[in-house]
Amino acid sequence: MSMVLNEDQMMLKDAVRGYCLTNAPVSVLRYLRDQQSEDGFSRELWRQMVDLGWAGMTIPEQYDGFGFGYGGLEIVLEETGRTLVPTPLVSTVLLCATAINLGGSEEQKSALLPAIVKGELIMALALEETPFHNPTRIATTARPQGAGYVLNGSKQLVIDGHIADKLIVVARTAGGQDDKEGISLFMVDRTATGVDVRRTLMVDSRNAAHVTLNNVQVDEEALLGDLHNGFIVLEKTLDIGRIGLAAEMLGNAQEVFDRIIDYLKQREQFGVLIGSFQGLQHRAAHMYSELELCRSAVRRAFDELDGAQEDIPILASIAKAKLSEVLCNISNEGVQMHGGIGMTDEFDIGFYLKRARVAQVLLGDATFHRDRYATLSGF
Amino acid sequence: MSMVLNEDQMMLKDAVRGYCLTNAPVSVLRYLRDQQSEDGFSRELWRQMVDLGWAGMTIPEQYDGFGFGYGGLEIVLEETGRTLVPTPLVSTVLLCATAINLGGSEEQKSALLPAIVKGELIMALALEETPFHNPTRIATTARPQGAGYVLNGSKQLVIDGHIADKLIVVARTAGGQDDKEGISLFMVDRTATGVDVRRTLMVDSRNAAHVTLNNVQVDEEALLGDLHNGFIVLEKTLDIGRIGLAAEMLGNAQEVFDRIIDYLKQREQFGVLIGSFQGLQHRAAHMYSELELCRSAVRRAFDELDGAQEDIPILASIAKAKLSEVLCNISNEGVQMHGGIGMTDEFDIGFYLKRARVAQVLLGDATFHRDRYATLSGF
Amino acid sequence: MQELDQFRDNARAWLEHNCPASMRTPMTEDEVVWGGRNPTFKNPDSKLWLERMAALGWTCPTWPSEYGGGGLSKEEGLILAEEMQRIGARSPLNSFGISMLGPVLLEYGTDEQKLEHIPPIVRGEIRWCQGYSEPGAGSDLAALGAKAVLDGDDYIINGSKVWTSYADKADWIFCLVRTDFDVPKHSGISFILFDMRSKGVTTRPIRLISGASPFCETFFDDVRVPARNLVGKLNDGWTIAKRLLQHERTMISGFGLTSGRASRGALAATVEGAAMKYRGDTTKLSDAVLRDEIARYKIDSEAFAFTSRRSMEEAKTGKGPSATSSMLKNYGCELNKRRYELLLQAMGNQALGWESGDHTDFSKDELRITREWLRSKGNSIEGGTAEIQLNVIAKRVLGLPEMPIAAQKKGEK
Amino acid sequence: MQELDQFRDNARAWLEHNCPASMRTPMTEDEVVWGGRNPTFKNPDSKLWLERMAALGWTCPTWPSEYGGGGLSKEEGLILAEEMQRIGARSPLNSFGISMLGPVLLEYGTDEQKLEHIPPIVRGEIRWCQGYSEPGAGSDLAALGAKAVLDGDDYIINGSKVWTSYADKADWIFCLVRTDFDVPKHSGISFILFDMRSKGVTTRPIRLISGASPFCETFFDDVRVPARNLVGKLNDGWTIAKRLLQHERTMISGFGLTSGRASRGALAATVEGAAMKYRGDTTKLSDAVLRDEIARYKIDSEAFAFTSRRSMEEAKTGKGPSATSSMLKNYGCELNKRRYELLLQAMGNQALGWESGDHTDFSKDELRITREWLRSKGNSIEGGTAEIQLNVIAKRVLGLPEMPIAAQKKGEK
Repeated sequence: MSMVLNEDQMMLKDAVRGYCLTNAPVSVLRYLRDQQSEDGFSRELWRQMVDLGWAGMTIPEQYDGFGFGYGGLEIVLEETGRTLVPTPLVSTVLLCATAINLGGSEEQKSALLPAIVKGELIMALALEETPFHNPTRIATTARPQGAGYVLNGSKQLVIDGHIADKLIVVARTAGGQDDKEGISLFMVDRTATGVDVRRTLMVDSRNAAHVTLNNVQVDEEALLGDLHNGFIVLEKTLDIGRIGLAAEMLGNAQEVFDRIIDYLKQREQFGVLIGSFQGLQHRAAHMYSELELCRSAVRRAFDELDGAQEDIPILASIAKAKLSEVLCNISNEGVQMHGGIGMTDEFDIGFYLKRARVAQVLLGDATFHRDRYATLSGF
Repeated sequence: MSMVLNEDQMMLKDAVRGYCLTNAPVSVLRYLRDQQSEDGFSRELWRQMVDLGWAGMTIPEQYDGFGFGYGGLEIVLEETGRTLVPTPLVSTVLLCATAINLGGSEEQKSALLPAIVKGELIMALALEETPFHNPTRIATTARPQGAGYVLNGSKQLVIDGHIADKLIVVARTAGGQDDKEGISLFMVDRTATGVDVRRTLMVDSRNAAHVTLNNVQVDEEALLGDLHNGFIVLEKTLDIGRIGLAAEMLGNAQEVFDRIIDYLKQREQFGVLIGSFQGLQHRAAHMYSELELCRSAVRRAFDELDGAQEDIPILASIAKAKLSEVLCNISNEGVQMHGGIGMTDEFDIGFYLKRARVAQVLLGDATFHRDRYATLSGF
Repeated sequence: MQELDQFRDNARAWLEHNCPASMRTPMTEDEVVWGGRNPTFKNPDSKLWLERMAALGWTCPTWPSEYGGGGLSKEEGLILAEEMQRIGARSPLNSFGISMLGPVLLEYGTDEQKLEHIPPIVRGEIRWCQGYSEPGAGSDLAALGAKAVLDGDDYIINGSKVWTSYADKADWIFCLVRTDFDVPKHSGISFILFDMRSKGVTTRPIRLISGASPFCETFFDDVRVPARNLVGKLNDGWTIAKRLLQHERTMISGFGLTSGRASRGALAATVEGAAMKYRGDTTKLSDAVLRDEIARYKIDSEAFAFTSRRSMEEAKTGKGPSATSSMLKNYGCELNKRRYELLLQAMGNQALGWESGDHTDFSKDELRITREWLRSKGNSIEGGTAEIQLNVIAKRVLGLPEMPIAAQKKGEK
Repeated sequence: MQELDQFRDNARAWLEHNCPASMRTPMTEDEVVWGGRNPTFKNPDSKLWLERMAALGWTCPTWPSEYGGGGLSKEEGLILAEEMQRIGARSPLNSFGISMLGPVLLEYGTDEQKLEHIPPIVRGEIRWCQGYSEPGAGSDLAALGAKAVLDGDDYIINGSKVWTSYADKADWIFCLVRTDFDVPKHSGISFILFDMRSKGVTTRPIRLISGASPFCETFFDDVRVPARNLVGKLNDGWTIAKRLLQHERTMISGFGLTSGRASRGALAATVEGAAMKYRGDTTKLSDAVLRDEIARYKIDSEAFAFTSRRSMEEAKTGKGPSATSSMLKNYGCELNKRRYELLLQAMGNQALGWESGDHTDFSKDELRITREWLRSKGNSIEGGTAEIQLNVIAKRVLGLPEMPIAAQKKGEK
């Protein structure tokens, strides 16, 4: 077990950070938002990131990936989280590539993973059906028809759904509404007949879409993993997704915190730097402490992902619960401690406040994960 | 509706406060504890309080009381709460006299209320059977026998049980474990055959006892209120008890807060008064704000008790939930802000910390009352 | 006592007769009447209602009748408010002239100033804005830099203000300016009034994280203002400024008061209603943890409402807004922020939209709540930050000592 | 690497052979071995175990062997700790000499001082106590008033200390005294050692809100101490004091670490276990609100444990306890306090007893938890208050500016 980054990882961190500061600062998100970009992300920047190897970070070398491990993706997510640059990293690399890698057949892996590494394929996971994260509440159906299936249903909060070439759709092939059994995963082309994808404009300008499936026909190769048993792959994928999101949120929180500390050191009021007021100092010290715990929770989970892979569900819930709570608090403090200027759209800090709330509900909010932690711990 | 005390009440407040400061300061509780007093309260002080009219505050004039209303008892409870002086006010006046007044027959009232006013009768309510407040979870039974009943069961946290002349026992005469229906109230002499009362030494030195009822025979006059329908009287009594306890807790909290503020104004560290540190100032300001809300919640409830008596259950839950939460926080701050000296037994502040926890569980803790508030509010 | 009963009967009868039916319904934000030189009345009844009330001076019921006010006693004013509330009558006029400038002008203005400015305020003919905050000053309000230099019978004003609500729509401004640079910061400030049409005044709206806002930046470039428009003594403007801030806080603390109650859209009527609706619950909120948090919030809201009431009753015996206004302001704002955080939890993903285009992914109500949630974050900044209010409570209410800060001019902290 | 593996094998074999079976069980408080001139061993195996470990210097594994220490490298020390943990071996010796005095004596002491004091510490022959806090000084440790005045070859010490743990049982004391009154408070302090049997030393135990305690007040009345017992430079004791405080914080932060895990009594093994037991729950805690709070606590405890681990790994590359020790100390203490508050909620009335007499109203475990709950309130006061730790984090870790306080000698805040 290692709670600190190794030398390779430190070098990667410096490189990713340097890239983000120079090429992908917060102004990228602002520009995309203000221009009402249809894609909601920059294909040009994504191309550069792909060239830097980010899309292949976790993909095994046999599929043209770089096998840097999840520890590499951790660094990329944290640093892109600092600047909020929109990328398909979460949708495509963190979630879908993971699902394919975990559940895909040799053919599926060979066909899809190299394309992801090369940045030629963007994918999205179509999971949620209610306003609250609930991976077993699946009403979308996949009925067998001939050698394939027919899909019907509707999905919300599909991250990057509108720019994805392919969707992984979580559908029910058996069982009742909340059963784990009877869930299956299907890969569906976004342009297939009956698929309607509509971008939803989110408060944080993160890319998301609403997906409707109306008698969508897929062939049997579309099935990812075992029929009825998709939940096993799905849950593993979601846990890795939660850990990855936590890394991104750590980047969000760290950036807000750093900006707060900078501001406390330069803003004068009543003839002194406001950072010398004990009330603000103590709040800063509390935030620092919580952030340290967050960093450890994220590091610990990633280290385990690249190691023995024990206790991943519980480590995922620890990380996501902790980050959800702390990022919301720190992003609130970000506005409050900057005062009036923090409330203006011109200033960046509001972007983090908005991102915090969307990030916290994605793949389960703090309450969801505390409940899950308790269940996993047997109480 | 009046949220401020009237002139009579203000005069009473000054008088009660003066009496407590002079005759019943915190040292009384300390003395009783250190001497391991068997009674756990001072009969001599109680005699003086009775002479001052405290025991008859809420009892109608027709039963020799003074009809000062609950607003009078509010003041007495708050001020005795400030000095923690042990009295049978809660057990006898707040709870049992109220129950008799609400549910008693003319004969019962005439026989008992004047005796309470004169300080000749101490009573206790024997309710709880589990470690958590639950007024419907009654397993103690009262079986009809001849013209009377036979009681069996065991009760815990019976305030003043060991000094009470009579107990009001909550027993089940019908229905299942958690039913509201089928609960009846019986008056039982403490010295009756089969009654075993054992004082329990509580952390806050408040008087409490464990009561065991082993085939205790009572006659039909022992029934208080209607058979099977005792819960109506019980619940009203408990709500008035909760409101009264909240007043006492307000006194506890106000006293701790005043002591904190005094200390912040006199203790020097690093060459300045510690009260000038913004970190402590802000915490004090938060406590002050919460305490103001507490005072309003208590005042509002008492004003309603002496008025239209609408919404008493919800006002009781507001007051008890709020005070339970705030008193715990303020009593923690009491120790923390006094530093090392606050941890010593020689210093008084620890008594309030201890009282806070017992007071908060009595008749339902904060969680219980938030749950009840939600239920009463229909969500 | 009898006279008050008589007054109540008369007021009730008058209102019954004169308050149009459409003025007895809840008001949406775009129906609020702000008056001014170019007033907008979305509903013609609003105009009628304003005129009728203004004719009696009942837009400002307790102001002296010699300046057009209602001339009512405090008790009568309360009765009028109760009677209006009884029939759900709308406030006929929303105005910083009424809530902020008027009270201090009545206290500190010359008779000429009162005669010039108070009647138009009462009648809603002049719309005022407040020139207090400056970009560099923030909470340290007294560190302001906009300056006024005497030139004959006029002051020449230069500088800029920020957070000027509705500066782009206001007719006049009441403004803090520095008139002496050689004294401690609080001692060189004056309070001055001028027409926003004056040459050299420009405004620029501010966009907030929640979207468009009534706030502006306001710039003064050699603005010429008659010296007689100075209110109070030269360099003594800070006294007036502080007084006015108390009135502002009293107004803002109303936030928390409404926060426990029903508000505009049906959706946000109650947090618990929203939480149940989005979960499909009918009798009991199924998320026990959220239920507990909502109950905590509602209990605090109720206790806060009781406290506001108590504070009012206590003030009746006293003399206007007291230092507890800081407590009410702060707590009320925090309650409002909590309310929106809970609404977000209540609504899940549906509270995270920004725009809906032609689609129905997010309803109007949902989008409104998201924006209001963002906007609520400013509650504990505007009108004196939470930190400032806590400082005021600590020092003025609790009497805690001032930190002896070295080598600087000490100010309100 | 191979050498370390070799060391591990040897250590494992030695422990297997030398650690008595009874020393591999959890230790109750009265079984802790403190050593000293009049040591108590509740279990004779404890004595054997101490002697065996001390013979190798493994009571202080990484201290130099020339002073009786184990002479192990950091890595070897870690391996030894792991191997001991593996078999659940008890710590053979609990001692302020090891956790506090030793490290600074090794850093600042003369060779004579090390030779005189370190070996008895390693062997547990001399029990030390800490003379730091004073009644008037509190958090402002450097404001101490106990004074030492040179008289020939001796210092004459007068004054008093408070919160001296086990002063009534200690053989020697390491003590801060003022040796210069005419300089800023931090500059006139010295660090000195003396025998508690010296004439003029008296102690008085302190009773806490939780009952009897190891703390004492300690009084010095013309105590004569040889000048050679001064450690470090005259008037430079503050440097040593601060260093020692860091070691103390590192030790205290262990609180939070164990707080998530099993502890002594079966009852308190876990908070959630207690909560379920008292509610008669078997598979799931029925109180959903408490369940959420316990989960929050446990998640924080786990993240805290990860952080301690990370801090250790980071320290390996660094140089001993860093400023993050303040963070760990503070968070660990707060976690422990939270744990006991949750235990109280878990147990309801049963956590509110004080004594049980002959009866069984409250079990021994229950009464112990009540007392421990009270005792836990001191965690955020002793070893530097929470406020001090937060100040340290703000200034040393985050680099926030010092408030320029007027007209006083500035100190650590």
